[in-house]
Amino acid sequence: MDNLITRRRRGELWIGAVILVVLILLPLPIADAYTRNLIIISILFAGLAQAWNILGGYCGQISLGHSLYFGIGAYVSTLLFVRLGVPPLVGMFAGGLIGGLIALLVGWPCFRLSGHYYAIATVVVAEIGYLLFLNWDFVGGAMGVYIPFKGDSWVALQFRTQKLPYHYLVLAFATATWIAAWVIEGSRWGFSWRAVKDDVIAARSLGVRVFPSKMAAAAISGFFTGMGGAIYAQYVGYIDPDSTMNGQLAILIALPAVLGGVGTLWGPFLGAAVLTPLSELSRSYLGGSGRGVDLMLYGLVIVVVALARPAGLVSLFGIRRRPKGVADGSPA
Amino acid sequence: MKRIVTSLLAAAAAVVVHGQARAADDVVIGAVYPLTGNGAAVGLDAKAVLEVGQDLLNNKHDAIPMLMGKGGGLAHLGGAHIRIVFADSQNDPQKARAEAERLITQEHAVAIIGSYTSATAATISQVTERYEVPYMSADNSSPSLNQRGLKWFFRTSPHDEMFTAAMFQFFKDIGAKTGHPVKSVALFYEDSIFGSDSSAVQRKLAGAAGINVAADIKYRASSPSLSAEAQRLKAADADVIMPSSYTSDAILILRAMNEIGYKPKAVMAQAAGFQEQGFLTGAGPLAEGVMSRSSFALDATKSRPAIPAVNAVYKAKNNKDLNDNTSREFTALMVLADAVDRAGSAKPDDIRKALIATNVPGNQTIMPWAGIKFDETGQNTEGTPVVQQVTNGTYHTIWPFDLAVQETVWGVGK
Amino acid sequence: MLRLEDVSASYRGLRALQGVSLEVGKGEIVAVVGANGAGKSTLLKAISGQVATEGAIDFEGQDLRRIRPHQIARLGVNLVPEGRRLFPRLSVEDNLRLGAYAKRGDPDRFKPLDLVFSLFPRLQERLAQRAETLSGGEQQMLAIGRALMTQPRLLMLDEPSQGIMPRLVDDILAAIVRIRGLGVTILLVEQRLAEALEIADRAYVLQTGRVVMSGAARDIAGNADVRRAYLGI
Amino acid sequence: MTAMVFQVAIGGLLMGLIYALVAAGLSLIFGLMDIVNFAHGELMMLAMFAAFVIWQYAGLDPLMMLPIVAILLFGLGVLIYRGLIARALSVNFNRGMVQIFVTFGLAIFIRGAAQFVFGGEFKSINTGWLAGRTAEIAGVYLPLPQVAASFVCLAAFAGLLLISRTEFGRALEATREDRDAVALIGIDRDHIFALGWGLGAATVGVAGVMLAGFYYVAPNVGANFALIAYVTVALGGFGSLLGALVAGVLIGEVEAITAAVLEPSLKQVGVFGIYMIVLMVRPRGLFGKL
Repeated sequence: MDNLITRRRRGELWIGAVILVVLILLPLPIADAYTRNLIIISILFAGLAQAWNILGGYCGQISLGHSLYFGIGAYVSTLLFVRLGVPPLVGMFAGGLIGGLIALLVGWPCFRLSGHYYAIATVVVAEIGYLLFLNWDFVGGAMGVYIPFKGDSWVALQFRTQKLPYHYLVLAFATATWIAAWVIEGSRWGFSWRAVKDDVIAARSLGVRVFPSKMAAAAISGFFTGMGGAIYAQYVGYIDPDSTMNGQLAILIALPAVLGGVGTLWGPFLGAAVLTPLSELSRSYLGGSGRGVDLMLYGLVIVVVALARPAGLVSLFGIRRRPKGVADGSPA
Repeated sequence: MKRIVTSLLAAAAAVVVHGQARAADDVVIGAVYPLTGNGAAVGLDAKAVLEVGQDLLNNKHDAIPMLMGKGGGLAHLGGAHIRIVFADSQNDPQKARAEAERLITQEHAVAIIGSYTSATAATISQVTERYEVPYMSADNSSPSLNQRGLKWFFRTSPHDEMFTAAMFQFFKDIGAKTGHPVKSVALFYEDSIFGSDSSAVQRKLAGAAGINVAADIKYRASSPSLSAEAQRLKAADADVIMPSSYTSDAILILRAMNEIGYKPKAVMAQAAGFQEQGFLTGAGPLAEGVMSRSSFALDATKSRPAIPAVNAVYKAKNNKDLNDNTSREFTALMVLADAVDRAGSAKPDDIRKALIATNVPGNQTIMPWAGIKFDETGQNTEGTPVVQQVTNGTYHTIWPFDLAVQETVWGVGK
Repeated sequence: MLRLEDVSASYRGLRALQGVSLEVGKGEIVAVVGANGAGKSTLLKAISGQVATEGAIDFEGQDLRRIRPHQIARLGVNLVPEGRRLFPRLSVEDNLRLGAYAKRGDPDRFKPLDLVFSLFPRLQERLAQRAETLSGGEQQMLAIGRALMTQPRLLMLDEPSQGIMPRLVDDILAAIVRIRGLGVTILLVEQRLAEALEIADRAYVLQTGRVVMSGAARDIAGNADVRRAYLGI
Repeated sequence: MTAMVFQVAIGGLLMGLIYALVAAGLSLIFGLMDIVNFAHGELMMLAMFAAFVIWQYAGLDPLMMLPIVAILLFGLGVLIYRGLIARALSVNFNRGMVQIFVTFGLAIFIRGAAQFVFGGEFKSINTGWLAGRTAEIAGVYLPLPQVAASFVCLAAFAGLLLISRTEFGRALEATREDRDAVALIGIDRDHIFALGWGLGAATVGVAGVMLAGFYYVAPNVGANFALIAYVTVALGGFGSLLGALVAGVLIGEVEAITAAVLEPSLKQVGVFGIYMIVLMVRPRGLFGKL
């Protein structure tokens, strides 16, 4: 049994390495900025979805407030850069740390709520954060923060029209989230979290300390989400509460994980690889008509995938990550 | 699932083919607007008016007495056509940026026009700066946009500082004329860039003019109710309420004031939602007497003879009259087309030079402006606004007095 | 009346029934006995359509496998489930009356109330109480009463003696015999071997999902092998 | 001064009752089958458009079209249940998330469809028996459309209460308590659920019609109310009608007072703050069942 698991885990590492190599080479033959942008955004959301998956998937806490950590990360690194000149390469980690910290602060009251009460509480906390930032003049309020362009630089993470550096930056980010998820899957933490997800009471009886488990998951998840926000800010060059903390964003972060396959190593990536291009392409080529066709298509895909593939798109590949014999709920 | 993938691939293939199929001699201009989501109403109007502009530029028709009014394509480029490619920003800065980039790199747009909201303009102007393509801001009124040292940013429209200065000038003029001075104002603005920017200038200018700010109310945009906010306006009962709101909230605040039995002495709006048809029909009789600054005067046909012709074409297409936004979008397109024509080239650098050299007298446009001439920040310095007032469901110009078609009336609502 | 042939079913990933065949004749009391986890409850769930099954389940010429659970109940095949599954926050009266919900439009549908009250007079005293406030035995009475309100023809009872004071067990078993006396066929799953076999006509012994023995209840009760096999687990 | 205090309090009350009515249908559906309907705001938006279209083409007064729109929405609710939700319920993997995202996808779809059909323009109903009329009592103004909406709200709650007393209401309650056991007594769960969805949708339809009498109509309008509705339901306790009513009024008042006394742009922060505090003390809301 143990052997089987380690073999499978090693296999996943190999698959990961192959995909990484493919993604490293992928942008080289693609010259046009739009497609490269599409790939960058997809990979960024893959990383964000994986970050969400650590709390939402492995630990089963359906957070719909991850936009808060994303926005905090974006604001921390941007303000450090614009106000204090701290290079974003460093600020990125600061953004992640503060994002993780805020996730702990949010988790402390919210983790005593269960089910939908928890989900709605996360929405509400994120909304409070959004409204406070919107009204907080020190961080630019509604005006947002404009990041002045100071020339190509890896330290400042700014590049005039080049996309390749950003590609490798988001790839590194997504890889980090994947490795984190991989490590967690094999660790005692991962076991505890899955236990918490399946049955809190049973987990407790197995000696899992439920609350600290959730807090740890929240911190890691918040850290990576904040980091993603920081990268986004540097990539777009302008942040405001509407684009970095808005409630829709929280759903966009969770959606690839849910539709790709929650609590799986590949689900969030697969979900992002399908959903992000779908949303971007349909907006670009159908949105111009201004008739909402792109929204209809997008909504339809979500409904159909959720119903037809409740275990996520990964189930198309026959990847089953759940241990055998543990069904979800009664079959009645 | 397989089907989804195949259809996606098919869509991508169609896109590639579509990209290559463009006519060789077209000059492509990209237009980024919110075509879905919250700003969709305005974005769709922009799309309609820009398409009207495109038709008037390309097709042969009776000459209209304005800049590029002859039609038949760009004379200095052998009659080449202008082709506008639209993109949907969904009012999201990241998406606006991506779409601008797509229009430049894939559609080979030689200039971008847009974008209604300031947040999207902020990111689009960054892209155009990096790709060195002119960005023609048609309808963004945030003063900060042209103050960031951008080389490729051009704005034909006045910005909020110019607009607000005009409103306070109006207060002064009307006070002198009618002996009805404005002693206090109530600021009422949404919690967005637009609202913050607009109110900041108003606060500053009120202080400079010695006018008391009786209430300073920032409200949450798209709230379910504005009744408590209306209550605060009622308590302040200023001589003039100065709202900065989009359409939905513009309708709502007038209704909310009416619901608590408050008839304001005067309302002077920072255009935006107050200049939309949706507001005029939505607020109905409550809108009577509302004043708004405007960059456009539909009734200034005497001094701007091109208005009826352009308005007729637009109305035939979109079933609405030109308004503050659509007139500015139309004008920005004409100025841009003129620059391309004068440059005699579709190279962005040439177009930029031509734009810098732009000097159009006001009567060559449909706008009541003195003219169009860009300063070193890319801002048109001669875009002089007007003040209008609603009577019988439409706006009529009341200031400057030489353009006025009727006298100012105090009091709001019927 | 009811015939199962080669029925198999999985429950929570485990194969709980493997090729079970059994028969219940009209007016009989048939007991199914066996150890914990032998598949007794799954058997009743399979008949009432609550778990997916293979094989054939025939009730008076109809294949119950093709019918949705609530329609099976409307045919007159009713289960008093393990754990009772009452509606805890509804009153005793509401619980009983809901048993007749499917027969709306029938003016006589509340008639079985008299029968229920004559069987379990305690329920009549507790009509306004919430079901969750009843004792275990009273809850079992209510569960049986609710099932009677549906006017069953085949009544299936899953461990009716579970969690009940011994004094009341006899009352309930007596009630079951009385119900049979009214012409209702009974299929009874019980762990209390002796008591179950005492009132049953015939019995089946289940072990790890298979029928290992069947016959007249008296024979099985007297069979030492059964006792050993049964108690030895 | 007193007049102003009353005015603010009444404004909060009138709006709070609307929130309660919007939330009632959501609460009903949640309580019934543990589903948070993320398309709830969109159902309300559809009701508002339905009211607008009927007003525009048939010139009916908003009050007259209440039954028409309620029936339309009832049908839509049943349809959504039969077409989507029944399927989502039968999923036995990852059920909670499937439900959330099915209704979320539906919300996006409906919004796109509304824009496709009606365009992005803001619309409003501004004629009608009560449109724009107010009554004044001792310096306090009562906007009649909102007052009417409040009465309709109370009537709707009374109606829901009456329904809960009927035999069908009992069956609804029983299905809520044990959705599998009802099959044992011959109750068709899908039938009950479908009617429950219909009822929930009809309730929000009623809210939409009343709202259309004094609010604007646009494809995105549902979003303005959706979050408040979720908060109302969670604050009152999922599945509790009384909770929705009390929480709605509480939220309306907190919002009005925050906007009048503190900072209007932070009025929702006041609401959300109260919500978080209550949830810390009562994790299942004011009237939630444990």
